[in-house]
Amino acid sequence: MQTVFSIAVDALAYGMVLFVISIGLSVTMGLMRVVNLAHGGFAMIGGYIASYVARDLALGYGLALIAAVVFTILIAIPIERLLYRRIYGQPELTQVLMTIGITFCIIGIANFVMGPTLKTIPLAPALQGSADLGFRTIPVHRLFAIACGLAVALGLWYAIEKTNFGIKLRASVDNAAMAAALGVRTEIVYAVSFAAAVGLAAFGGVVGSEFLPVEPYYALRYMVTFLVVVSVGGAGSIPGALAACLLLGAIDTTGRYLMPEFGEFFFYLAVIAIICVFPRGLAGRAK
Amino acid sequence: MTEKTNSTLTASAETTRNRLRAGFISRDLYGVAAIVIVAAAGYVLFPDNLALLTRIIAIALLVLSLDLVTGYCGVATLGQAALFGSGAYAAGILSAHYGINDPLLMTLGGIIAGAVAGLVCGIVMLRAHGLPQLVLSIALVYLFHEFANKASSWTGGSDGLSGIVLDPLFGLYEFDLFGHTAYFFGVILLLIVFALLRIVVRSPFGMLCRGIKEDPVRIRAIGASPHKALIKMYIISGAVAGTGGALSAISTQVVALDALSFTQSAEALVMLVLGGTGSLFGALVGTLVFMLFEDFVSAANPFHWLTMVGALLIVVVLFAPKGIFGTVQDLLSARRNRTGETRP
Amino acid sequence: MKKAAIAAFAVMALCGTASADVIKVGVVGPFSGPFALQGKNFKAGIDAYIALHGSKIGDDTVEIVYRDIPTADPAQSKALGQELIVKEKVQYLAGFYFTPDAMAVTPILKQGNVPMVIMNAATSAIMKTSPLVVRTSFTTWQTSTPIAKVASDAGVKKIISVVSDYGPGVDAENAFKKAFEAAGGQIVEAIRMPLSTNDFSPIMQRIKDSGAEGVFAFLPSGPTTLGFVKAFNDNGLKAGGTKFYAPGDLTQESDLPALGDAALGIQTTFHYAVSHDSPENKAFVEAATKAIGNAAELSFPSVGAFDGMHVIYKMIEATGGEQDAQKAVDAVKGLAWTSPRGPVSIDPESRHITQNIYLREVAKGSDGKYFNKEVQTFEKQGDPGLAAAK
Amino acid sequence: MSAVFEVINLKKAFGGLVVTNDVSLSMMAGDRVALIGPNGAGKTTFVNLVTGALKPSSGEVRLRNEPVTRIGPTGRVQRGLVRSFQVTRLFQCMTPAEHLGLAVLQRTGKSAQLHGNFLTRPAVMEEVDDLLERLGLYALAHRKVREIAYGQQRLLELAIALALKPSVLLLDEPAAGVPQSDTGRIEDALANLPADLAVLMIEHDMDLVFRFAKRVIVLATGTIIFDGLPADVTKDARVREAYLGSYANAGLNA
Repeated sequence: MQTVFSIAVDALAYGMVLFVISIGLSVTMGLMRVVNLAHGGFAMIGGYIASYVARDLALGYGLALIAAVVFTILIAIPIERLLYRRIYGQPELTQVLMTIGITFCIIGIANFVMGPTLKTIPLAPALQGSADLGFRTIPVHRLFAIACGLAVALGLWYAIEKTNFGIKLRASVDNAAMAAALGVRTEIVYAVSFAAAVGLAAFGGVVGSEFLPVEPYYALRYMVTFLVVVSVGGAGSIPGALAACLLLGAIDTTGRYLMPEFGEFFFYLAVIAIICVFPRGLAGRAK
Repeated sequence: MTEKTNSTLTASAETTRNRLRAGFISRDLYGVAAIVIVAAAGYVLFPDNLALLTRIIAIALLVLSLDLVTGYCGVATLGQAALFGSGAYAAGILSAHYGINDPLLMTLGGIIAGAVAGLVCGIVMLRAHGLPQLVLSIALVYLFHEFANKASSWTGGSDGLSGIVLDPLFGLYEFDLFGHTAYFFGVILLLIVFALLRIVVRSPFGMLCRGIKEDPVRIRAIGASPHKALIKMYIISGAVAGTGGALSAISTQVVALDALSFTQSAEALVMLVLGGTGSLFGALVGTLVFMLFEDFVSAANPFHWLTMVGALLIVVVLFAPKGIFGTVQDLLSARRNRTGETRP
Repeated sequence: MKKAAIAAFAVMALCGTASADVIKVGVVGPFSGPFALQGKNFKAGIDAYIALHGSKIGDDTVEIVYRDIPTADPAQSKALGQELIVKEKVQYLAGFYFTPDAMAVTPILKQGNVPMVIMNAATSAIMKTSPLVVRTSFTTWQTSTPIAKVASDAGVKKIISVVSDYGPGVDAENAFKKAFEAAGGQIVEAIRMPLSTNDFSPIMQRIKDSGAEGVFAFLPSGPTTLGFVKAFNDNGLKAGGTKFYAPGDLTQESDLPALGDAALGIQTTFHYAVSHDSPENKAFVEAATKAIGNAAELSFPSVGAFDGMHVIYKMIEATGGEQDAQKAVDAVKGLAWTSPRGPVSIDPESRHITQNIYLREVAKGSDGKYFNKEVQTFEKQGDPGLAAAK
Repeated sequence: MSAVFEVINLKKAFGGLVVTNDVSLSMMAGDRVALIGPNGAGKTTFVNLVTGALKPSSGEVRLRNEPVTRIGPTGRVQRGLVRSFQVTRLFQCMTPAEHLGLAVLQRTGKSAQLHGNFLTRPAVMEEVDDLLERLGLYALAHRKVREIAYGQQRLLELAIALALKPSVLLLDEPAAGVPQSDTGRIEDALANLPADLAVLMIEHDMDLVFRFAKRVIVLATGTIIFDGLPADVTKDARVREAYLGSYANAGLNA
């Protein structure tokens, strides 16, 4: 029984980390209809910035987190203006080509500037060490990751469903021409959503760096994982993404506990099974 | 509409039709000629680099097979290497475990294995559409990859399948260090596949598939089943990819897990989109440009070439959004239309 | 007719270099992609050797031609090997980080009359595929066997083996199991986990549940080792007194800054530690650091490359710059020298390097930097894997 | 003479919401029937049930006395039940000739052939040309569909349906979205439909209904409330009741 609880806690923590990193991608893919394969690249940039601020400048974890989000967005703004704006509404394959190109460039530049070694982000003292849950101990940073996941989920849900901006965003997505006619400046809506998605990527990159260490190849290494969770959840749906992350996190963690040598099989068979049952993703809406 | 303009229009429809009919054979011949010329040029210009050229041919077959499902049927997949790798492993296992060293039999084995893998992948892939479908393809290629990794007594696992021995082609031509035999074998395979695919894509079945890509609902409304047609196309695609895999196994005499990898699949998709989807020439052009460019920049700067490749992809999207071949074709037809209009 | 043309062409190609002043060495390695760091170390080792010994051997000048192969990709490797031999007319092939990449090229060595010096690829069986292969790195069997003795000497009886599910991982598991059971220990469980594992908590739970006193682990150097070691500590295994044994891939020097305190005290066996105390190593580290630019990036493939260059220089000396692969290989059989890693020799039978394997412990230096501290030496270790592979 | 097309007690409920309630109708060869009804009457659901896109909760659909309720949409097309779409569904990158060629090949069971091209098959081309000429599309035969006018696309939609040689044709607002200037050509085409074809037209435009139909069926809230001559439809109390309010005075009093 204790083992079951223990696995459940691990699954929850892993699922939440996946959620924090992937949710930005869900926003770009579901709401902006851009297959942004460079999402991992932005998460990685966030990780590098945080590592530089926290480790090399020794300014602390909190500041590193903020700096990562802010500077990643600053880096992303010209990229959005020059490149992404050209592929909104283009066929998916064109978007794939462009964003893979961007990913390659990000990797190449990161490798050149930061070198090929692993970079760590020193945790704040409060996040180090372990907490006692009664039946087991758990690293505090995992609890932090779970909390971050919940906060992001609630925040996004609120922003999309309850705020003025959310209404404009949903209108622009459903019918850009109509939204524009109603006076919504879709360009700005898109730019802001993109910035938010990139900021979330950077945030996730930093929070998740204990699981997914920052190195130049990060951008491609985890691309598939992000893409899988977002699609299984149903792109654009916050609850869907959350459900997918928790479900896949649980399957992955349990599979790796019970039969580690077939871990990969479990995971991808589960993905196939879920998609066969829910061909539009867990929370996919009929088009 | 006056009688006169009507009849001119009718006449122009007539000429278009004749041009189209005549175009089939001549375009086929142009295509075959183009492949022969490029192949010969490659042989003359890079006689020391035939291994690379053979590799390009094997990958070109993979990209062609991808074009069949993605370009012609609109099924986006990041798992095409599953079919390619199945062909490669089948050909390799025939030689390494069963002592069947005849390159033609090995190729046949690759074709069959590729077609079977195509059937399996097709059945699974068609359960969803769009993004979830893309993810299904990723899951599939990982499953194939894991399976090959697990079955290491057959596949050599991550160390790769070695011990592939080759009989001379037709009992006459040894596979040599310089890769002449492998190269010629590859060129001939490519020509055969290309010619067959030209026939397939303009056949009624090819037209049906293009229809499915544009609107499956409409296809159902004329009483055809998109599902059946797509499965069939997947099998054909698998056979083509399997041919490429077998060629790769034969020319390198090693098969490793990368033949079944997501990376290989993604690269193939990049090459296809780079060249232009929905056209066999696009697939060939994309492969050639990407592989040569990669070879060139990675030899020029083995340490930082990835950035250059990334830049190439971005530039292509910005300036040739329909892919290299697609955009060139558009430019040419636009010019033809202009000159056509100025004619009296 | 065609065959004759090919033959004539081949003769031309091969004779072309016989009296040349420039001797080309083709180096194939991962210079970009996820393993770029290891490729960089290849280059650093080679540059260091040339910096210390010059690029001239007699009248001949050595020139290195690099070719990139980011991940294991034998088809690409074969194409590059062929290109290097036929087009670049290299007299020596070297490098090769991954086993399948090396295996893809060995069949063409004889025809190309080119020896291959493997600077990393660590599967025992490669040596059997061609008599023209010499290896200056290590095998996973070679580095994983002594740690079993360390464990049993420490009185540990029950061990759980946890390895990544791919060739070298399986090799490590087998090597350790064989040696540990021979020493009277027991492997209570052997887990193979997928290479792509990101979260190791469930694995740690398995270790806890197995009741083993110690863990033997093998993961490819790089990001996953970080997650594994952190999970080991975070899940209270280290605090609970579970012993941690591994071959040195797990604590390669370039990963240590990232591992940090988490790695302190981990015992590994390996053929080389950057901290090895000898004048040869001091000179090497100095030159290699200069070549790589950042001291923190220096790791074990550099020494394999450095010694690989030594072997190639000896081959060139022995053949006087003439292209004769068999003669070159024969010349280095039994060759013994003092490498930065200690005394080494090329075993005439297997053509694999015989070397000392060191037991090391991760420690923190007075300058705050982490390093592998050598604590015990297993002298003159050959490759036990070759016998086992039969 | 027996019915070519019959719907018997067809019912469809989504949860508790009944959208098609016990609908029965039958048609003979050569019938020209219009199905009308206010918005939300369940016309679209009815079409989907008949074509097989939706499964009915109960009831039966018969084609030439053969029950097809368990047969999928493509099987029903193959058995002679063909529909057109309210908004054209055409292949934008293909030509009218290709559309018709594909339809003819599909009907004759040759659409899966892996060789040859329809342009070089005289039997197919004869039929294609005939259809193109009948609908006045010959001059556009080799233009891409995205380059031709919407009115012509509607004609092509009709031509495709005819190429399938149906025995029952379901026309879903054949003139919808067509500019006034082009409706004449569509009406001509409708008037020239084969005499033995049973046509069920779903339409809003009452002028067109009166000119085309010999019989009118009115559907309201999923139930047939009228089935009779066009002349009688405006006099029917239930029809007036169903339309007034939602449809106001438009069209009916014209």
